Amino acid sequence: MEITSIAPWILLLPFLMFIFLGLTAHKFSGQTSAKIGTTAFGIVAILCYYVAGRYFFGNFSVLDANGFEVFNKTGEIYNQITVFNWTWMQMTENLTIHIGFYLDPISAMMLVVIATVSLMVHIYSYGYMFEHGHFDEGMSRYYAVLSLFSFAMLGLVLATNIFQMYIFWELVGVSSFLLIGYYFFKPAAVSACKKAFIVTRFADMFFLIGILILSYHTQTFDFDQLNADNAKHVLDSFSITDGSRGITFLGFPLITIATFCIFLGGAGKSAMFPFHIWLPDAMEGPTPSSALIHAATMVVAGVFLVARLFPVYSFAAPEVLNAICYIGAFTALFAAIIAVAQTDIKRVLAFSTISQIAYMMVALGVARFGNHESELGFTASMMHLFTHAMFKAMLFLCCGCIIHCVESNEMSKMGGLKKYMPITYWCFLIGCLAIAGIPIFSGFYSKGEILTACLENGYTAIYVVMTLTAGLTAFYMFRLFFHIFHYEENPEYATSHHKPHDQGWQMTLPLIVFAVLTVGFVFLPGFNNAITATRTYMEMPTNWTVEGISIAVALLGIAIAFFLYYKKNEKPANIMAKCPALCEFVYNRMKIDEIWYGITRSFIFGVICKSIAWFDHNCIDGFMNLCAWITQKVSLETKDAQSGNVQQYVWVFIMGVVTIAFLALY
Amino acid sequence: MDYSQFLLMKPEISLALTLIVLLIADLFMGEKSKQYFQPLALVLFAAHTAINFCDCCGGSCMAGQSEAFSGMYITSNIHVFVKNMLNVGTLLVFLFSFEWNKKENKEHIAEFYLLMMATLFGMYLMISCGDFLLFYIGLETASIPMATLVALNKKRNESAEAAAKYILTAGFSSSVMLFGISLIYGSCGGSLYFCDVVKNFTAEPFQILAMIFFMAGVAFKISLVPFHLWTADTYQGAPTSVTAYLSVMSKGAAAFAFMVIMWKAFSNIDVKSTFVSWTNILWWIIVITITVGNIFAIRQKNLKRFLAFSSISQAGYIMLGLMSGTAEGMGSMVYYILVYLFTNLGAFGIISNIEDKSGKVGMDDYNGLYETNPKMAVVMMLAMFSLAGIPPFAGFWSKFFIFASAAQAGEYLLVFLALANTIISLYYYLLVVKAMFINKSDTPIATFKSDKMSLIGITVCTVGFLFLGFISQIYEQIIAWSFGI
Amino acid sequence: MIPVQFYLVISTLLFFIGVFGFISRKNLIGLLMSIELILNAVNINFVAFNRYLFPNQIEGYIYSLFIIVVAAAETAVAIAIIMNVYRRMGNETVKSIKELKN
Amino acid sequence: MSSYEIFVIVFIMALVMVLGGSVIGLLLSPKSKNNQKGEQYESGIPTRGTSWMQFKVGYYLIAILFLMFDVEAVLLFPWAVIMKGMGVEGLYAVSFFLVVLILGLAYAWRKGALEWK
Repeated sequence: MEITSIAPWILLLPFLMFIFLGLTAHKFSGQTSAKIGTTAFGIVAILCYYVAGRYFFGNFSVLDANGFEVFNKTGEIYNQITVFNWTWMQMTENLTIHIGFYLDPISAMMLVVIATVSLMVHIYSYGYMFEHGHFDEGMSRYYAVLSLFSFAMLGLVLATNIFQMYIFWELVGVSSFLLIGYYFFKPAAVSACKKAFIVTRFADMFFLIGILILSYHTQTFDFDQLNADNAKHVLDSFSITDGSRGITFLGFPLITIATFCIFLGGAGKSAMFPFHIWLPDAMEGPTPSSALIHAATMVVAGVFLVARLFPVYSFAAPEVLNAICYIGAFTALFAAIIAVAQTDIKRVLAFSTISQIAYMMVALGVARFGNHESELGFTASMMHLFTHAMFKAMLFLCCGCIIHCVESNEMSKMGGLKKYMPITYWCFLIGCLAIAGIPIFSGFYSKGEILTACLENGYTAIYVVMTLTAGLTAFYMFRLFFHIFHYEENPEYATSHHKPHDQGWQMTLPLIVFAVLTVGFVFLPGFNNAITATRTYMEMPTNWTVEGISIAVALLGIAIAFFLYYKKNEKPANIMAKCPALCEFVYNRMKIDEIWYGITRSFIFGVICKSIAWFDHNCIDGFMNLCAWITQKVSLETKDAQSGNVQQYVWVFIMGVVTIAFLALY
Repeated sequence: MDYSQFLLMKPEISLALTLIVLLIADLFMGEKSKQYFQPLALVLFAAHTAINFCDCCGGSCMAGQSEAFSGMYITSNIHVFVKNMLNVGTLLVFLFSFEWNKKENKEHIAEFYLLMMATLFGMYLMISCGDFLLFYIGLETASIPMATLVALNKKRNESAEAAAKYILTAGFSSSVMLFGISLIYGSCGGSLYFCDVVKNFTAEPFQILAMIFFMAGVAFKISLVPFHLWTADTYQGAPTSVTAYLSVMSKGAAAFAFMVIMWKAFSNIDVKSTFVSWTNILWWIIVITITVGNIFAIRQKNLKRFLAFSSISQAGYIMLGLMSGTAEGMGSMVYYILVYLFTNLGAFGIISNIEDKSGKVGMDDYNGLYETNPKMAVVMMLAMFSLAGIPPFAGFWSKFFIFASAAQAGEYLLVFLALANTIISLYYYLLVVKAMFINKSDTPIATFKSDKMSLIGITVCTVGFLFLGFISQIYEQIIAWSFGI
Repeated sequence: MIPVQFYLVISTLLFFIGVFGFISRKNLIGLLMSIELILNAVNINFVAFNRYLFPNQIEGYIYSLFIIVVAAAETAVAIAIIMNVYRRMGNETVKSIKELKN
Repeated sequence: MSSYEIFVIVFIMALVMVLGGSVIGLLLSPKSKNNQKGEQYESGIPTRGTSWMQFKVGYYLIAILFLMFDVEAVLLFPWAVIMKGMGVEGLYAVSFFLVVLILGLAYAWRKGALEWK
């Protein structure tokens, strides 16, 4: 099969499915729609795998715009291929908007990620939504929106130009909005979907501004042209030379403003501080869609965006990359600390997602073009994107199973679930080990590379922060794990007439698939063969000190969690009372406990977490609410202006004329 | 006299003929044949639309602009295109009102059509004017029949009140405008042809005063703040199809004419301060208009009123096209009006359809609409998305182009403020979507089957605002036509 | 000869009397009459400008004729509408048309 | 155009008079919500019935129509002045105008506006 004849279907099929399912929502039962949707997406997934496989391992060529044959690989270097590129809109003579299909290592990788996660979620949702029983009717709608989302996400990663990306970017936002608000009878879901939409739209405004500035000066939207020859075109358009930063605006180099604005758009989707506020609330949506959108695919769009424009960032605006890595590091730590204090299991995962995405951002932020060491961050980031998508999707789907049984999101309602749900237990364990960075599991490799990249490029402070975060990650994930599966069994389970149990095959199969991917990651062909900044083989340096420290920190975190949460105990409370005596008596052990207790529990929980949560809740949320409130208030206060009195209308009219005349003349 | 110049007036002449034929038909139709009046009017008007449309597209393209009656009447491709746009819009309104005319407006069907066409004729003159006098006459020809249309529903108090407010404020504003014109006459060399005025316009205080009086009168028509107060009341009280007509056609025509006049009569190339003076004024008016329109729209409960305020803020966006004064500015403005026409008429088509069937126009009445009339709800949602400017609907593209044109003129701050305002507007457009999809209602609007005419109209609108953005040729063609005007 | 400014003064006064009348009258017919005052101010302007500044043209006169005609049409429609208001609301003061608001 | 200064002065004066008048009125006038305030003759004899109904509606209708056609005849005036100069073309133009006018009259007639009911 020819790639050119397959490629359009990857985009068309989900879109046609969306239209078909949307139009026939009332004709079919929910199950039928689900089956149709899943089958169709299965085909799409096969196509995606085929295309990605051919790209990475096969050999094929397409004709480019000038009629030359372009191969997917010349020697060891993977080429960027524009499979097709339809002219959509001629803006000016030079500036054209295309809609097309762009293949390069990262988009091929994203094809695999999206196909896998989305297919699994399609299958999983069948079990999840169906057994939920009362929702049969909305299922067609649900599957229609899933198709829309898949379409939009595929379009986003395959975009040949930044404008196409922006359009799909918004479409992704719309489908996310629709999925978060799926349970529309829950007020929390409704406000969450609005919040998500408005916050991301706010960020997207910057994205659009960035696009406009960039394209105004470069006269192109195409990634090919922007990135070509070490972003030479961008450098020329902004007249950046070695000595000068080019055109400035308000004292800042314009390129910095443009690229930073574009990054802000990415920060909105990827929930970087301070745009992260929508993601925890977005957990109101159905759990499978959270797994797909808010863990694996949509939220990494920001990372993907930066990676896509990486040459531009690296050559034209390295200072923005610096900013990205500091923002990322702060977000990672910040989210990890908050995650420690959460009791809602999906929220813990949400904050952990924010934190992990921040890892990817940091890795991109520390990377530069140059040599293997400096380019390491790029590969590490993409690797982490891949591994994280798999294990985080799995964790979310596990959560879905658990919530399904327990019918609550609260940790306190859980405990001792191990014997009831063995498959979920093992999958969740694998996920936690992966995210904690324990060897053999996928997260270990990607996280290790990120930390190495930080250290090797001289970002020592960031390295320390990220290592600390790694420890915290291990701790809160295992806190979650022990709390759910060990700790004290909820007495209700034994007496309840439907005991918690593993779910049907539709729900366990995806878990197992992801678990296999997470464990077997090490057997996958190395990322350093293709997915690198230079798109060719790269030596992956392994710094055993870094790896060792990260393992040690992770184990420490797990140990603390084990100690405190494996079984129900009074330790956390008792230590408080016995503290002075105990400290002196068994110094070594108690000292750890004391530090842990004193700092972690009372200080971190009590002071930092609370204050950060307060800041988050009152200042950032508050600011958004204030804006809404002011608008509402102004709206109400001014209603007297529209009094219905025709004479007053004329009065305003004539006053308007007089005021304008006065202002214009003086 | 050169009679060939009448040939330039093809759209006007064919409209006038349609109008007169219908008038005579109405005079001599008996009681029994009355029922055929409406189809006849529709067919005749459709023929008029089709003829002009073919004429516009079928190659009889003029190079540059042509004048008739020694500059009193100006026409060019873009003028003809705008007239065609208005034709299509009017035809859509006719389609929407078909059922309403049959049921509620039995006695005044003929008046409805005749007055609509008379207003349209006025708008034609307004668009093609090359002289303030013709502009004034066009404006009044458009607005006086409009007032009677607003009052058409004689049995409703609201209708009477809306009409009274409209005619009084319109009369006032047009007389203020005339006062301005009279001062222009005195200070700009005793001629009201745009080409003469602009030669003598040097932005002296006295002239600026005159210009402001004039701008106020036109701004009233486009309902820019602070001359907008009549809008909501009139829109609410008028019959829905008339509201649709007012909000789109009246506004679009006035905006286009406004643009032509500002750049033709008040922008002396030799004296830079002339256009600086009015672009500054317009700058503030745009910002205030968009903001005030948005703020007032938020708390509206009546959908017609809601759309009135939304149309005020949209008018602000339309005015952005004036800022640059280039062909792109004009093209993007015409394109904006075109997209706005389809989108807003789509929304109004649904509202009038629902009002016909259930008599409800409150936003709360729309709760749970998705459950009962999913197709209507979906189209309404798409229209709202398009109005809010969410890609990839046409509304996004029109906003994008008009922002780009304003940015080209260096109005970055203005574009930023307008962009920020789109976020507020998103909020209230989503309110409607929320009402239809998310809110539950104990007494939702019953499932109904809409009549064929409205369905055709709504389909055309939907296709329009869904796909206009994708067909780039239209925008390019508009731009091409706008050059040299 | 009376200088043109005097006419301007009269017309300006007339204009603002019209505005004042529009704002302060209670009766809708009064509002209509105020509009007519403003239009008369405009007509005075046109005629005076024409007579004094551009005596060899007649455009100003023609304009004022058109204005008179259009104003009459407008008044006719306005009176019809006001009569409708009266029939529906029972009186014809500005208070009777205050129902549509906010 | 310094000769317009006086105009500007008067303009401002007039403005002050109007704005000042309404502002002073707003400030000074006692606010009373009494219903009698709204009456035509405030402290006079209460009006009985309405003065409007003394005339038939038909009167207004005919008056309005008369006004319209009367005033439109004004447009014939400029033509009448230069009738000879315009020649036959002017005649055509005016005939067309008159035809439209007559069509309007016919319309009014046909719709029964001229009948005294």
